Amino acid sequence: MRYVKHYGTWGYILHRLSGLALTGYILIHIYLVSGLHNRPAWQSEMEIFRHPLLVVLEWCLFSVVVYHALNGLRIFIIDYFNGARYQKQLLSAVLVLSVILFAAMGAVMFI
Amino acid sequence: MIQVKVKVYRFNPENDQQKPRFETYTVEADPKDKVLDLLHRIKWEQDGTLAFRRSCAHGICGSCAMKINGANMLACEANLKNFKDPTNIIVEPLQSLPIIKDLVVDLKDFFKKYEIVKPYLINKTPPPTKERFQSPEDRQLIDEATWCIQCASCSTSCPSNWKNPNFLGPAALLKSYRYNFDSRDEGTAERIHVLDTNDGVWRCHTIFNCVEACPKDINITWHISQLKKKLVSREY
Amino acid sequence: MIIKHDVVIVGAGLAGLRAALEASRNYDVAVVSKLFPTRSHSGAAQGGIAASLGNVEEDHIDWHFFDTVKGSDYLGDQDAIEYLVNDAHPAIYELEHMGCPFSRTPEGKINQRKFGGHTKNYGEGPVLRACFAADRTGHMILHTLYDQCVKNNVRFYSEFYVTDIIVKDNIIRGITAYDMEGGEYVAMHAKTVMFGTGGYGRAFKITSNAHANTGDGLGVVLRAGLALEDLEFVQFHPTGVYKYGILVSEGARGEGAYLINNDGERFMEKYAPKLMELAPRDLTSRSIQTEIDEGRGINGENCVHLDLRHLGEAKINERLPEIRSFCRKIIGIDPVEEPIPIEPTAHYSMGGIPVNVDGEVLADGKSQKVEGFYAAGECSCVSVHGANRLGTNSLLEAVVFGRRAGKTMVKFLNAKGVDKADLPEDQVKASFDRIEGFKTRTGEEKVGTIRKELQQVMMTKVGVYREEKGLKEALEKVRSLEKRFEKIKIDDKGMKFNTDLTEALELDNLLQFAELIVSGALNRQESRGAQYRRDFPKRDDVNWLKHTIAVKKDGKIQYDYKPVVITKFQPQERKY
Amino acid sequence: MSFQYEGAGKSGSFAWFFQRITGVILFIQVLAHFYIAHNTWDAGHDWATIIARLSNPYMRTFYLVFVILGLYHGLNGLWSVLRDYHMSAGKRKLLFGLVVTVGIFIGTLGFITMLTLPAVQ
Repeated sequence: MRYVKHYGTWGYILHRLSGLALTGYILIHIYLVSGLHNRPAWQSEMEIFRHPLLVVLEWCLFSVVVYHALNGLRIFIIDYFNGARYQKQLLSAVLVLSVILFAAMGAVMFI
Repeated sequence: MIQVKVKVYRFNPENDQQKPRFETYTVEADPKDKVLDLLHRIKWEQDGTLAFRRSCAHGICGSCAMKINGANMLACEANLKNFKDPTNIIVEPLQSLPIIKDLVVDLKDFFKKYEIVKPYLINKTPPPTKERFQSPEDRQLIDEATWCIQCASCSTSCPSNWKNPNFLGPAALLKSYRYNFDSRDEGTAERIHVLDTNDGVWRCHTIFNCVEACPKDINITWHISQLKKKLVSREY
Repeated sequence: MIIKHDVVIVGAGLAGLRAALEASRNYDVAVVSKLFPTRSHSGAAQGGIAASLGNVEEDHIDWHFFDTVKGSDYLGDQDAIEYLVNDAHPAIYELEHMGCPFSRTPEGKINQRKFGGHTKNYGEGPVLRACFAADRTGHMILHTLYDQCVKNNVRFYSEFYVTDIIVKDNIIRGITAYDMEGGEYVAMHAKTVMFGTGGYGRAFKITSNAHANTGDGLGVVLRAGLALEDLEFVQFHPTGVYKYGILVSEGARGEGAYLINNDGERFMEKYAPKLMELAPRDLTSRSIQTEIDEGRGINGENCVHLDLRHLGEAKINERLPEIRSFCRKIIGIDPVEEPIPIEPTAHYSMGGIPVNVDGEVLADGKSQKVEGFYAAGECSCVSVHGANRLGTNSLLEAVVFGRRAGKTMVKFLNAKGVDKADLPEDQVKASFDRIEGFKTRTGEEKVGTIRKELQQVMMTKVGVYREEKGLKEALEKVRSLEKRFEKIKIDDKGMKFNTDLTEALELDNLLQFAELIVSGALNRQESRGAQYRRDFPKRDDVNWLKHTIAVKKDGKIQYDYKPVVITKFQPQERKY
Repeated sequence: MSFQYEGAGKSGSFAWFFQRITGVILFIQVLAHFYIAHNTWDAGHDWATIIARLSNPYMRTFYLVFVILGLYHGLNGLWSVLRDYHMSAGKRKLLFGLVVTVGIFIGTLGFITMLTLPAVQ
């Protein structure tokens, strides 16, 4: 009893997952930073974040933020500017822009 | 002529041994046939016990909405040539509604939701002796919403509705739009509080499954977004 | 189980819902239907609903009156037609006040379009008379009426298949039905019963009618020993999609579409030089069939073309969107780019249950009423359509006479109170036993096969053109099918949603009155309106200006006749 | 399942509307935050830079708003996801309490962190 996932369905699923991920991130982020009240604590924490794996994770975080933000804009356009009439084109634009920005950030971070 | 394997969802409530299951029938078909033709051939030539709804066979009555190859559509409009593999067809009942038998689902809740949105013109002003005037532009505003044939394809394709069966669903919301945005109607105040609840418009997350499923090509999500704007502008 | 209501209405189409609405203001009304109300086939009506509102150009009730009489080939009862055309105005304004979304003129009035057989100044040329909502008029009215019934708390019994009416001492007691969803037989005890059960297009192979249109109401009435009127008059709509029979509204021609044969000519100029494509349906269907029979069908096939291309995409999208949509989806042709192949398709039954102008059923077809039993819409025969119905008059008839029947019921209940005559249990039980009996029939015949053969023979022998030899063969065939029907086998023995059983019950009804259609056509030795006999090509006013009344007694058909009511317009030669 | 209409309860229109407003503001803030924090790697994450940045009252306000709106938008989104499931009134209240508590707790932590930062060393 599975239902076909249309283009718009994927837009919704990704938005939801990215939103939940970001909410989780912001909670953890504030909690972690709140413990760093002096330079050594801060600097040692920052050292951890220079680990290549975490750098890649941070890159991924960026992509999640970008997708969620751009698709959020799409939803705003759907709600307020008749975007429902061309939601597929908007979603395509969101995905293309997300990929471009993701690649660009990669370039900034790693090259 | 091609041989089509039709996998049909079967469930007989009167026979306890028979759990819901799939049965596969092989049917001769013309590549231009509709899925409804195949179901008819199964029922009339192979297995009379198969139950499904149908009536007009050209997409205006809304009886034969079912899930075909994983998506809701009208069986009478589901042309074999539009499927990637026309020789393998899977037919299931509409998702998330109780099943009465085989492909027949219980639509009581669906119509109950329809009744709750007060789907009728409310106008307390005594009518003139002739018609109430309505400009073609005002008429145009509700045109798309009046195409709806109540086939339930939209509401049963909506993920919000699967998770929360209390959600009014796209069909009822579309109907609500049809009357709330009618220039002759004065009943918005009576009607709108039903929409402004947790089970009303706010469960719509612009997923667009309903738009994909609608056999009449109505952009239901657009109509719901107009309702949301109306609710917000009413309150702030 | 016994369900009690003041008013039970069978059929949830336009006539049924309109009557329900009328009666529900004062009484407790139940609407019983074998489909959900909005699935009724009234919703498939496309073109419009006639009323001489004169919103766009000059029009008069009298012109409408004349056109309907002439369209009926003078077989229509003129007292009833007068009610029809007069009540058209209030009936349509009421629909509008209920919220029906008609298309509008620039000033905001109800828009009107041309339709076949509707003329100005007694036949001078086409007139804009059909009120419409794009090409979804029936759909819009049906949904509006359903919504109003929801407002008035009408109780709906959807997916109840009605099997019999219970009549005793000429008083209606109720009905019996099979509750498909609940899986049980029920009796409904009521003071008044109304039938709005629709037509029987499914007796024919090519039909614009839904699978549900099996004329169950007629079968039920026939089985109760009541009369049926004018069954031989079956309208063939000129433009049904080739091979599918799906209706392409006359509104298409009203908007200016052409009929083209294989030689590329607009052949209607030969048959109706004044009205061209907007001639009445019987004439247009015959013209198309003649073209096909004489070898001018498209590529020698059984069809001609309906060409909409010159109307342009914008106009098609505005006025005929539904037609464009189903042409693309179902036959894969876009009328903007290609002409639509069409052939005549069985469309409407002018005959039916004989009723008077107040919707009261006449047991013998003439004067004897069945107390508390009413009928309206396609299943009834008032007769406003006579031998041939004009387009858009059917929706009008359903609304006007549904409304009238509703009012009559209210008057009846006001006068007589709601105390019901008792429900004779033996009759109820006999009805249930009959249904159950179908399940136990032993044999190897399939319902589907018999129905297919019936539809085939009706289409080829009792179609647009008829003649004695073919009709006799058809009659024999129908009778042999009735015999074979005794030996059917039903696969599904269950009670829940047994569509195998209901299809058998439907076929039983079809076979019952198919015999009446064929023998009625054989009996009537003239050509009038939709009945065209090759062996009697002339109208015969001396012998046949009368309605056929048929009853079935002990399996034998008995004929009786009733004169046509003529008040204002004397029969003339019918030319367009 | 049988459909039961629960009647007009608390409107959801404010939450819906404010989710869109906060979304748009956050969109701008996220762009700004990325520019400020990540235009160069070291400059963005150095202790001194951080302190210097947050000592600026405008910046501090910016980040306080960012934290509030981010938390609101995220937790309201979470709540809306939870509300998609049909649940009993008791469970609903419990979950709502939980979401609000988490919001207040983390929000307070964020505020304390930012308002009690040491001066630039």
